[in-house]
Amino acid sequence: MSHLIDVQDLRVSYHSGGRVTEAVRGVSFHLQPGETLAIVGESGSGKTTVASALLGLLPTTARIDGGRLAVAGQDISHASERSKQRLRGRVVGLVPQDPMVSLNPTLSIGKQIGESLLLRHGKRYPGLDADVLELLEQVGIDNPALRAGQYPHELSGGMRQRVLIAIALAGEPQLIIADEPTSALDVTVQKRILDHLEQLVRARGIALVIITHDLGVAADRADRVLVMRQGEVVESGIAREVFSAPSHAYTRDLLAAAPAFGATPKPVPVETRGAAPLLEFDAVGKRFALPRGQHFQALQDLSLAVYPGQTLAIVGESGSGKSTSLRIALGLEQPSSGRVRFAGQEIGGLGWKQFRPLRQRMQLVQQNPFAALDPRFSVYQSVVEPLVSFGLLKGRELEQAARQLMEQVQLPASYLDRLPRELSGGQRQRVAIARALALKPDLLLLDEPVSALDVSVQAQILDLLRELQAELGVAYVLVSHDLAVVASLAHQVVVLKQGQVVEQGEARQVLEQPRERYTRELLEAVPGRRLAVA
Amino acid sequence: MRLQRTLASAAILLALGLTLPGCSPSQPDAQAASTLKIAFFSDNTQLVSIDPFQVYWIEHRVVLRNVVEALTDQDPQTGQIIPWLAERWEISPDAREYTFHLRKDVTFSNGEAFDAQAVKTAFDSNKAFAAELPSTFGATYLAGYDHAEILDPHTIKLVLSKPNAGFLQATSTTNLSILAPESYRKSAKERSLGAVIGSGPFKIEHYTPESGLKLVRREGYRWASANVQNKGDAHLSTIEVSYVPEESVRNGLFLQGKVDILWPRVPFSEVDLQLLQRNDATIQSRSLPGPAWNLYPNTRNERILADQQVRLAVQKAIDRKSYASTVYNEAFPVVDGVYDVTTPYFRSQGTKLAYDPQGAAKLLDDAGWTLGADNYRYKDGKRLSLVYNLAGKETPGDVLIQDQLRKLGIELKLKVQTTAEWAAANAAGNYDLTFTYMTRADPIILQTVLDPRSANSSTLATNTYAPAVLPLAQNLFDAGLTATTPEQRAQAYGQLQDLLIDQGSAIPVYERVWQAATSKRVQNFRWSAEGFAFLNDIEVKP
Amino acid sequence: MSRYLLGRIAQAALVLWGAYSITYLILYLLPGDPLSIMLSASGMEIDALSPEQLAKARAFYGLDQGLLERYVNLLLGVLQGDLGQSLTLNRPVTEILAERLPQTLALAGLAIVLSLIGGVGLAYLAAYVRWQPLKVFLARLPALGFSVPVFWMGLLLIQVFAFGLGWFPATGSVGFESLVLPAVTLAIPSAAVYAQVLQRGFIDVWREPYITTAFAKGLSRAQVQARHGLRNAALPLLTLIGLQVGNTVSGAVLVETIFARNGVGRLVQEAVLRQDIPLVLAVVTVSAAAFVLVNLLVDLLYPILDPRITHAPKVT
Amino acid sequence: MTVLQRLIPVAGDAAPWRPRRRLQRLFDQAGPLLRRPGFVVALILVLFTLVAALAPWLFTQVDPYATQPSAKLLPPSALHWFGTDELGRDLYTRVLYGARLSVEAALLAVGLALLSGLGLGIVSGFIGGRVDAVIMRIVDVLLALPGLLLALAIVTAIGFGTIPVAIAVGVGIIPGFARTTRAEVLRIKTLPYVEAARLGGASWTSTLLRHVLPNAWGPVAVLATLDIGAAILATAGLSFLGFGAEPPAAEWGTLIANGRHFLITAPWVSLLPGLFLVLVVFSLNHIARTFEEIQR
Repeated sequence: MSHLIDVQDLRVSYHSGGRVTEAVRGVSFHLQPGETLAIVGESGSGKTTVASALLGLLPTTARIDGGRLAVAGQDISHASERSKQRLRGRVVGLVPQDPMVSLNPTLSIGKQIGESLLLRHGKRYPGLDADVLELLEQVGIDNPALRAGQYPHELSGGMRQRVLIAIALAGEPQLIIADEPTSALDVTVQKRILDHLEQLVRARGIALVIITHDLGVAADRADRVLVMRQGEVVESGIAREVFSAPSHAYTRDLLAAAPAFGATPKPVPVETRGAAPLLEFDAVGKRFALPRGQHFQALQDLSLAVYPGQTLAIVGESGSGKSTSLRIALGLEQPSSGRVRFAGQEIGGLGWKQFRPLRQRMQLVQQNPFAALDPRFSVYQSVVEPLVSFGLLKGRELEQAARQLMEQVQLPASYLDRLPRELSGGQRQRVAIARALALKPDLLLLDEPVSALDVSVQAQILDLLRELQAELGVAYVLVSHDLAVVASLAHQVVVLKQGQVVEQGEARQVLEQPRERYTRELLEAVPGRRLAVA
Repeated sequence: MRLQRTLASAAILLALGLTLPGCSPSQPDAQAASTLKIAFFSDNTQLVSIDPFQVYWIEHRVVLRNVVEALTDQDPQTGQIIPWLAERWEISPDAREYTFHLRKDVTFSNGEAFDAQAVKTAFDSNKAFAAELPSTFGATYLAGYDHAEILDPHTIKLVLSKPNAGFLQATSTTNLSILAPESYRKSAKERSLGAVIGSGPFKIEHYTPESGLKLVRREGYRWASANVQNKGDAHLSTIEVSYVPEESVRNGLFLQGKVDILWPRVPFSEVDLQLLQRNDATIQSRSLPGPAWNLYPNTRNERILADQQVRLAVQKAIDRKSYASTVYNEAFPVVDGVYDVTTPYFRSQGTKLAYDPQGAAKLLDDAGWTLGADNYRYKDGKRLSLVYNLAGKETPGDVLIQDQLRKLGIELKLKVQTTAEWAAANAAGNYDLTFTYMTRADPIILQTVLDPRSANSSTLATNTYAPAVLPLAQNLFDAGLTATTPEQRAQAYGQLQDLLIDQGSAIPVYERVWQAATSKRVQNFRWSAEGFAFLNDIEVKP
Repeated sequence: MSRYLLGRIAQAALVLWGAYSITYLILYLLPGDPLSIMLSASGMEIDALSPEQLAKARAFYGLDQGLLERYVNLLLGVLQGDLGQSLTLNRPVTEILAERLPQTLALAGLAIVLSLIGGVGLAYLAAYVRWQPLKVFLARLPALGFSVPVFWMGLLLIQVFAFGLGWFPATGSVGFESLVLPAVTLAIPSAAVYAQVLQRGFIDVWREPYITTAFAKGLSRAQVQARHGLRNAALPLLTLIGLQVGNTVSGAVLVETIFARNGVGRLVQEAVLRQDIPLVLAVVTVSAAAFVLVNLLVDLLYPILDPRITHAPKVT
Repeated sequence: MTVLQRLIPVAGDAAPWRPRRRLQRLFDQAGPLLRRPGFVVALILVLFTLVAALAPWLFTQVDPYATQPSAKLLPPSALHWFGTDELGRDLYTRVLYGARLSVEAALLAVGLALLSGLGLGIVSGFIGGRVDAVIMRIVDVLLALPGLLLALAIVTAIGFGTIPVAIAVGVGIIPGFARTTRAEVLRIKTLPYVEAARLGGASWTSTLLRHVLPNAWGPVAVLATLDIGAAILATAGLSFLGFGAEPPAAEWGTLIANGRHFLITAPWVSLLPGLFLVLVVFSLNHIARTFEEIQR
């Protein structure tokens, strides 16, 4: 048997509280040594369950109901813990999803890598220290001798992910499972790390299974892809073939929804000539005081203007100052320098009370729809809250307004009665948008509005936002790290890097003919480019 | 190397195994045989002191009885005063001058001689201390003492400024014991913590408050009083006293044989008694001289108990027989008077203390207290409710009385207080019923409780009597105090006891019997007149 | 670092002073005149004395000062290391404490050690065991541990281990053996708290992704638990140990009464009843100082156990 | 095509929307709980105790205070389920009547601590800054004072009896509530939905009342449930030291404490009330932990 992995008709279900959920329903695939396979799917597709099963690390509530799951020729579907343990590390390695929480915070990273080496080479392995340094160097960490003694919290996310790769490599496995390996990282970092991982794996002839929701990642990196949906494989094959000629409707839908592939809808152009800007930043800067008289310059010299009915996007990676600028616009932070005007009115030094009337015209849609709604409030309570706070409507009128808002965000009125936990992520974001629209604002500030959502849901929300703009003539300030999202919504783009403006201008011009190197880097880092370009 | 070590340890074990049986029967047992272990209940935490003059805590007086000695002793059977450190004495006809002829062979444990000067030092030091702290307990024994005259090295005359018929008995108590002059050179605080040097058969080795104390035998002791059978050195070499507040732990220690004498303040309950007897313990009992455990009413300020009929109804409503058998045991004596039976001049009150619910109900009905719907009695819309102040946690006995009174429609409110609050309430008269007791083998002790002129709490003493009765009682106290013949004393105290019961001014509840359980090892446990033990008579068998 | 330390010590001193003052205030509000207690202690009551005699007695006990005057004097004394004179025991408080404190320290010390061993051991076992009935049983055991009144547990232990089996002495203050039962009694509630918190810690840590990372390395369950689970799960425990100091003192009051041990706990209980203000103040100050000190130590120890926490500004 | 025209037709949308009742929501939440046998048993015991505390005469016809010397220290039997005490009173009845005082004291203590702790925690967490620093130092001081000593001092200061004991115990558990509330307020204060409410024009007060408090309530309620058990134990400890209810009424601690003298000769006098107390406290713990597990 030359298959490194051979999965036949695998069925896994979760049992908790008397309920049974079938997570994987008859999945079959195989993997050759040295091959790269991408398992693609949205949340709930069962892709993570498959990865856990391959590692023999299914949670105690999971049960393998049937099928065969062979790793390196050994069926581990009903194997003992001991035999599964022997496979882990030395046959199958793992690069986990979120590097921020996947390293033990109380052990130095050198020790954590060393642990894998000791498992591989035995307790008295003499080359331990040298190997740790070598691995750190190989995964691209500067100054390995210093880093080995540091703790995870002293490292950036990208570096932590590299350490995790080093840990996986230390066991010299035949297969590495990378579970959404870079979704928590900035795009440029994401690209560099994936490139690095790919190169390391290739050089050692290690097979790679990438678990991802991102079609772009799959398209760029995999030899073969497996598209999963609700526990079943809908399509599989050579990556290039699947993406160029998807046979299943779901794959087609996914491709259509993914902004990186082809037909991204473009924003409706808006005539702004002669109009007065709604929101205006004039050389705005923000300094935060640090202990011991030090300062941190979060934002420097930002000037921008948002016109009614238009979308301005602020793009940047973490630490770029894009959130700070949003908070300044909302009056949650005071600018250290420069002026901020809303509808001609200076809002820089306004107190909470003075700002309050303006809030009717300016609302925020937050990043994480899962935390943006009070878990105890019904949808109705959440949606009408601003109306109640401002005392605008009462009784039946309030109820009618709620129905209308639900219509606007395309949710059935019966959902008004639901609690947030009874809604999906996309539905929650619609509720959050409805709440923001309740006061009929002129300007909506969108803070990464779709980053927490699945690809197909992202597309729907973006559609909704575009339609609302056309319908209501509301202006948007969109803050995002995702250039594809920006491209589908923005008229104007500001690119920020470490608090400084890198590039600024018409969206078409900035995204299609970037003048600055950083902007180009950002664009290239968007997954799926390789395939799209090719 | 390793083997060597193993061999070595095996050898040590072997050696231990061989030597242990060889030495154990002789040495440790001989040591144990002359050590007596006593477990009392808790130490006095209010007044930390074993200075004989200050001590009222009877557990301390038990110990002191065997460390320090007095001029005279008292016969436990007859109550007669008999010679001890004084061979004989004369009392002047006006009972103001007491001339004591001292033994000449007595020394204190520090080597100092016992002589007239030592006695004078003792009495004068005590007088000085009483002047400084008039509240101290010994002051009542010393009442009336003016000065001492040394007639010769072994004859001393103690002169009183006013009559004190109890003075001779006072000279037999631990409180007026004669300490070595060295003790009086030390401060009262030092004496309180153990600097007590006496002429007794034992010496205090150390005293740790709330933990325990240790006595060791004094060699060359030759001057025991007639009460003691053993005229020479004590049989025991060591006595270890520990204070164990938890009853079940104390009992357990005794049952396990870790303690030879189990000596709690409160008599044994029936179940404990049976348990102890099943385990071959001997129960030693003696009524403590002094007032019985009485309740004292507050008859003033138009309180409910101002009505003599109500007081007498309470007197009849208490089932003393049932109290004795329920709270303690079937064999427990039923209280029969104001004093416990061991007090000289005790007079039985016979049927006056009998349980008579019908009589009580009739008295209450006649007094206008009628039963209400809730089975309590009411008069003019006011409930027959009596406040009974307790110093510390209630006992089962208190609750039993509460229920007995409830059956007659009298509500008894048990008010648990700290000793401080209790004392304050007594002084302020904020009570209907309260209690107090003192131990001394002379009826004069009642003056420290019920004679407003010399009582610890004059308010309590005054409140006990209806206004008209107070002078009568004081006359009787005076008659008892100034009496020069036993007959006069008997008459005065007899009348006083009758008066207190007939007036309902003292409501006896139970006889204050002191019980100790002694293990099979302990031989010849005997009580002194005041309810203490002659520890130099005790022997322990292996 | 030193600046942090100074601030932290100042804060500790402030807390100590607060504890002292609150206690003084409460004690001063106690009903009844301390004099009448002391007089009644020696068999005499206050109404039996003439005013001159009263004044004399008041001066004898040093009670002729006002509320504030006495407070200031006591506080000044404390600052000079003099805790004053016990009103009823006739001795300097420092002397009494020197005599009683070792007893309680030994008891509390052993109890803390036992409770840690017991609590951590139980939680560790509960986290390791996978047979569900046993796991559930072990998980519920701590709740039982602090559902039982301390004094009752003490009496039961005495009945079983002292009187029934005869393994340990029931009372006494001599030797290590007499320390075992009281320390176990005192340790049980704390151990239960530790076990429960640690169990919760294990449950939380067990869900952490780094545990998956550790498993994926090929470590066995026991290795994962020992190397990656325990330390992270035990971090909340450290704070708790500091907080348990107060409970241990409270427990000592009961335990020392039951086991007839001569420690500070019993001393202070009786001192409260006697209104021996200097003595109570001293004991409260000492136990508050212990509390503050232990918590200070915990704070300083934290960075060693958890590298994420640092009191020094980061040097980058 | 306007947004309005693009309405997704959903079955049942035509039916007028009516808000679900709170009660119904409660039932929806309680459903899974009632399937746990341990929880149900614990709940029944606690409810039984509560009812007994309100109306003990429902479960027993005997007078709890009537002494009967002839029937003293009888072992448990069909007539006397828990046996009788040293004065012949029925212990089962006394335990039920004792529930009244114990539960009252515990609820009072926890209520007091809850109110003041909640107040302190909210003020501290919400206002922050100096106020926070001062309040937290006060809480530290309360923490530094050993609970039982504090309670002893308070009880001697304000007198014996159920209510003073409850106050004393309550003061001792204030710090826990203050700290928990503060931590929760601080956590929830920064959550996006609170920010959203503020940006939606809500005042701090209404944000506090509508968002922060209801969401902070969970852990505090768990703590309260746990502390009812702790308060019962603390009261028992004080009764053991002699600071209990006014006799002849006896709360559980007094029953256990009084019965301890008969541990060798009549163990049930102490053991059965003790067992009952342990079971109630254990049940409260179990309920609290179950709630906690659901909240996660």
